[in-house]
Amino acid sequence: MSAVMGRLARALASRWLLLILLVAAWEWGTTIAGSAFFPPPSTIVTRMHAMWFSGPPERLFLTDLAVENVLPSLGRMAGGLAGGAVLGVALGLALGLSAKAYDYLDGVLQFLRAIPPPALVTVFLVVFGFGLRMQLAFIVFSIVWPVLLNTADGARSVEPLHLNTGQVFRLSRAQRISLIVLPSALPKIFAGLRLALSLSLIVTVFAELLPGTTNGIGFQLTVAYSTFNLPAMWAGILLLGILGYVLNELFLVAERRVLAWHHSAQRVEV
Amino acid sequence: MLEIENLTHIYGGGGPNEHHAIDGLDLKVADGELLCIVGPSGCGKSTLLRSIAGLISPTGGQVKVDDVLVKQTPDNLAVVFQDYSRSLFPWMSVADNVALPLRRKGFDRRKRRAAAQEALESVGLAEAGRKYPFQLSGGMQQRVAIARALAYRPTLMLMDEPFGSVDAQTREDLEDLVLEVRRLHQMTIVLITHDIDESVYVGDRVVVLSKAPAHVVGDLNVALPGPRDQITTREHPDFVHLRAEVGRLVRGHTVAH
Amino acid sequence: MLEIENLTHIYGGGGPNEHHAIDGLDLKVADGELLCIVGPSGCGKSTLLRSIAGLISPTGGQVKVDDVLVKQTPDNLAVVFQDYSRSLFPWMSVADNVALPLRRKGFDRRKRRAAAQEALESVGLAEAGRKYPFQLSGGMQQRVAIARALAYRPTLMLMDEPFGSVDAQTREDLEDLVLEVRRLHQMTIVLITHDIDESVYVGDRVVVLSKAPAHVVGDLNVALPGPRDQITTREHPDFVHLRAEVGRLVRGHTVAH
Amino acid sequence: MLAFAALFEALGRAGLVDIGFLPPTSVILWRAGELLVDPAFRAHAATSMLAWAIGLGAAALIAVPLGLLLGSVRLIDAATRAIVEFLRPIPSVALIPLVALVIGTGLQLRVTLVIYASLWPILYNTMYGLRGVDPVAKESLRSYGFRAPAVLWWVSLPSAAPFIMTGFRLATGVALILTVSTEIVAGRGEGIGVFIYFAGIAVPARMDDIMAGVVWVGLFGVVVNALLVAAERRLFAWQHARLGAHAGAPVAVGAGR
Amino acid sequence: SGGTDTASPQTSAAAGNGGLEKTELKVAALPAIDSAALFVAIDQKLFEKEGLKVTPEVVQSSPEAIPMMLNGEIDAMFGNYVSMFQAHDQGALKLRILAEGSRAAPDSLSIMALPDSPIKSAKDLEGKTINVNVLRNFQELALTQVLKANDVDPAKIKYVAVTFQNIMPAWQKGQLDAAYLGEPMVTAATSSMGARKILDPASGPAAEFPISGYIGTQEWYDKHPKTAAAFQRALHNAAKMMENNREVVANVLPNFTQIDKDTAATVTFPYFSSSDNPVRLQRVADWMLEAKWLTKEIDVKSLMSPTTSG
Ligand SMILES: Nc1ncnc2c1ncn2[C@@H]1O[C@H](COP(=O)(O)OP(=O)(O)OP(=O)(O)O)[C@@H](O)[C@H]1O
Ligand SMILES: Nc1ncnc2c1ncn2[C@@H]1O[C@H](COP(=O)(O)OP(=O)(O)OP(=O)(O)O)[C@@H](O)[C@H]1O
Ligand SMILES: [Mg+2]
Ligand SMILES: [Mg+2]
Repeated sequence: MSAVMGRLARALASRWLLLILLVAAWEWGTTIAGSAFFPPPSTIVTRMHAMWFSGPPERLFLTDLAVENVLPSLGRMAGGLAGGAVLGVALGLALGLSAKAYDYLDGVLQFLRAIPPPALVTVFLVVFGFGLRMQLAFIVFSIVWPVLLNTADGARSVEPLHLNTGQVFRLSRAQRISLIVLPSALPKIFAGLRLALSLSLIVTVFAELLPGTTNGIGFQLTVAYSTFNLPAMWAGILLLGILGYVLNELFLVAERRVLAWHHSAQRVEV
Repeated sequence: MLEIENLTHIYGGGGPNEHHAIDGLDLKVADGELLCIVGPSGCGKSTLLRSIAGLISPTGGQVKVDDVLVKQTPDNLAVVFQDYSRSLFPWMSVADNVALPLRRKGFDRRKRRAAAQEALESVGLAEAGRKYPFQLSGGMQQRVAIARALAYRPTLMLMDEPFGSVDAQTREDLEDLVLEVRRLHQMTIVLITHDIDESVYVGDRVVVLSKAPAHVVGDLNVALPGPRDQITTREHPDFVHLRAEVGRLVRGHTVAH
Repeated sequence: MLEIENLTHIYGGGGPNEHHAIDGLDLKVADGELLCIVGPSGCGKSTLLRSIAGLISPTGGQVKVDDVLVKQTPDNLAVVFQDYSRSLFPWMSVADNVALPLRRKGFDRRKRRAAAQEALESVGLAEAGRKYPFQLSGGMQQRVAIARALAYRPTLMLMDEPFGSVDAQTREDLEDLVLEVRRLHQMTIVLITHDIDESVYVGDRVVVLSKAPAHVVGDLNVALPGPRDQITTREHPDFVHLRAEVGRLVRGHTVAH
Repeated sequence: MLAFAALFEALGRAGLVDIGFLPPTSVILWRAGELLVDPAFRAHAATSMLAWAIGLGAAALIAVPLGLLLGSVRLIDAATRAIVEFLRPIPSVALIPLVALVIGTGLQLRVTLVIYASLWPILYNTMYGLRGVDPVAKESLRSYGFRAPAVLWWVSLPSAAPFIMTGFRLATGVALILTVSTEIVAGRGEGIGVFIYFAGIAVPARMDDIMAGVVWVGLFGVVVNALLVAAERRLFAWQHARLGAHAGAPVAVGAGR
Repeated sequence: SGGTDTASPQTSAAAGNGGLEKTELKVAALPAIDSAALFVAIDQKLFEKEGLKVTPEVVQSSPEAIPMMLNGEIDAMFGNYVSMFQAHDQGALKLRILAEGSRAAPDSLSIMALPDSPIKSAKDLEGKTINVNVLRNFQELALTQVLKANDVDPAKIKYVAVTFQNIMPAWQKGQLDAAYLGEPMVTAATSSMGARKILDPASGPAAEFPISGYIGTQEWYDKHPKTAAAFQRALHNAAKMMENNREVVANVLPNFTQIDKDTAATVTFPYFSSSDNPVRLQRVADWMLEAKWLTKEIDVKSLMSPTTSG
């Protein structure tokens, strides 16, 4: 029993202590400063609760506002993330493995990668129109890069002897890619996906600033700021932070399972 | 039939580290033959093997397998690499590593598993199938690499110092295993080794290479009475004689320090 | 003085692949002694070596070097890893690889270079300094790893099958080199090998380990007249006797298939 | 690249998209050419590049050491993960007013946001790069008595460097996007983003200006990437040579360009 | 509106800086016609006559300027009342209106439909999608009043926020049923697309409704009362100059907007206020309260300064 308590206490200490201290400092600092732009965390949390989490228990305490805004945002994010991940891995593999694909695509991709999406809003609008399609395109376009570059890096740096082995045993190209290249590149792909994960939240917010949006966390955030409802704006920021944290923890669980071989072979403790 | 004609390999041609590894090497290996190659460290044995496997393209000369010029890896070929630990896939269990090449053969899952397990048993690793390569000792990893090649049942098997990391007893067992497998499945085997006794014990023929750039300096037929066995064969006077002969050839061509 | 008391190592304790590698192993190595360890593949020799080097912490028992409990790597220790190719740094030239540990000794650049070059020459790689590890053959890489350990001039040197990938002639040269270095610089050496002749030829003492979980099943003093040399020592009747003795011990404890 | 441009041109000309809103490539390129000699635009570009360079440089200086710390000290990673993961998904647009209030709206605003956003790819690639380091390589150095920071410096960092560089290449794009986007949303004075913003509020919107600005941003990205790839090839020649060493494997191409 | 300080501009200038607390001001302005008075006052040296040197800072939206004003980067800003009242209401800003700026003139704002659109009258707007620059701002506020006056239910309008440059493409692609335009887009849409005007949001109850003004903080005002007065005078004088003289306005527009001379000659200008009037401004605050955009009443008069210009 006491051992369990001790473990719990240590976990709490190592993982949350710093956070708790920082939040305390934040509360203290903002209360002293008294600036409307920096409401204390207690105010923000109260506002968050009122806005999103004071709903009926049978709906997991979600309010109408939460259902109308948070869920669509998460949906967009998930859709964009999935699209970006698939596209990124596919293009990354092509670029990392094939000189031809590299010659044809690399220039264009490097060009596109540097382009600030806000400058292309009109182009997106003209090509995709208002609404979900544009938003998804926008998210995919923004988050595909970390996945793509890291996948290409991973695909390029597969241990040569592994490739040799695949070649000697005459594995087909598809087998070599799915059984050798992809698993070797997976640790790097995961680094890209982890970047893409929080980026997809950010870009979802951006996408919800796009013309014609009528709901979403980003939408609420903008309205809150343009009407100077600063606690509501902070509530949005905080919600994003919490979502980001939670999604990342889920991601790590998945990563730990998928990359178990890597972590143990590298003698990495996670 | 494996034919190597006037094979030449130069690494990093033109660069500051240009290295002339093989120089006009000629060699023929008949079907079903077990050829042992010995030669000083760094002379070009592995390079020769990679050329046969079509992993590198020779800078001169040619390699033919069954009268077909080797450009890509020929069919039904297996290699046990010298750097065995790097040739295993860390993300697969040992059994999966062994079973992987069998996909090429169109085996279904169950058949692949059974073949892998059988091969693992034959190298003394019956229990290791579910482990991952990093959980095995060096010698065990080497045996996994051997099992992978054996399970594949190639017609041409290339082995690069395949028994270097196992103890004396296991080594003898593996030597006998290779002889047995060769007899049962009629494969051609090219085996690189540094152990002169081993070369004479398992080989039908022993080829001695010179120091770099490698060329053939000795080609001995091992006409020992079969079936061979670890005790009587090694005591056979021809064995003792051949072994001394190979030893002389190797020593005569090692870099002197 | 190296003292190992009741050493036990269990890998992946509690997990599905739990493996009991070493079981209550006791061993003492005197200063300046050259101890050879032989034992079946996968018995726990490398595990023992890693424990001595402080790279893994034993699950039971203890290792002491000069009466100090090994928790971190002891000072003035060098290891030649079994997996030599992975222990070289691919981004450094061969000479830099050999010179790197010498930074610990506070050598300046020039001195490091000279020491590295000297060590490379001693293993027959005088010309290889400016190459990168991947440009060398397996045996050459192994010799680089040996050169790195030799250049460091440790007081305790741990070698895990250090001569497994080199040809017979080079192997003998390296054996003599190790004996010579030991004599000149008074180091304690623990050498793992699968070559029974080698263990008797270079060792002051040969320890035979059982199959896993490893414990000591034989501890033989090699009282051969010094200085040893490849021809006369190997012909010495004690040598032949000892070698048979070790062989018997090893074979008696190998997994039977 | 050319095909891409042509496709764009065709789209416009074929009337698939309205020329008023999306001018054809030729018009955009012509306008881009004009801008090149326009001193006002060059001033805009210079301002943006300054913010980009400062932000990116600072991000790298912060992220690499931080990544090394978080990637190697588990406790710190665990203690800070909640905070780091909390901060990452906060969009820079939401921060603009807050940062503006605290540190002002000039160059410092752009630089701060650029640092904030381009930090992450470098940080994460550093952390994940460290995990991919060969443990045998690390142990080699540890066995010579090098402590954690030295191992980090001599082994982990060089080994992870290529992947960190990929993170840096990612960051260059992120930084560029952030610079221009911040200028578009909240820029004053000079900057390509400001130029694009003002082109957007003209009636009718100057799409040719917007797209020409975008073309320059994109080309700048291409040039920076090309320079970095060239730098990579020099810095990590060891890796390219090693990976390219066995080229000829049809799958292994595309490396090192 | 009696002024305490009736000295003529010449006199204050002659007296050095006339006891001004501060003579160099930075003022945030928007790249829109509404800001014109500030630029006319600069162009016509009206600030100079008051002993002031005013540097404009063109920003992209007024909310963006508030942090700048709070951290002292600028002294005053040009902003729309709806945003400013909200900021004041939420405590983000202790507001002081230094001078009134622009009011909507007939035809300077317009709800428009494309020629082939089925929308013919105000009533047809029900259930339709209309753009605004920013949600919950003056555009909605004014239109709501006008719709009510036209017997249309304002709750049945769907507003979407569309940034300036995307209005035309979105409209033409049919994603907007009707467009809410301001100048110079009204003129452009009429001439180039043949768009029809459905409704003038600045008519009836919302005729001449105030859009934007020059804003400072209360704190700044308390420290610089004389400067504030001089600043107001110059702006009012500029507005007077602009009343019957399009030319002075057209001259400055290219300096800070993307409107060229030719367009400038044809667009409809808003009204520029040459005096401050708390009554009409109070209307804005009251409408906002009615729409629940404010949490409490705002007494606009208490935020304004007396008009000191002649
Ligand atoms: N990381 C690990 N996890 C689990 N088991 C391991 C691990 N490392 C080694 N083992 C197991 O421990 C046993 C001893 O391994 P070790 O490497 O010490 O053997 P060894 O005596 O050096 O053998 P060899 O002569 O083949 O190198 C082996 O059975 C191996 O499977
Ligand atoms: N990628 C490479 N680039 C340059 N030189 C190389 C490369 N690979 C091998 N070499 C050189 O070619 C020569 C032959 O190498 P190889 O690996 O064929 O030797 P080996 O006979 O197998 O030696 P060992 O018995 O030590 O394994 C060596 O001297 C080596 O330095
Ligand atoms: Mg070799
Ligand atoms: Mg071992």
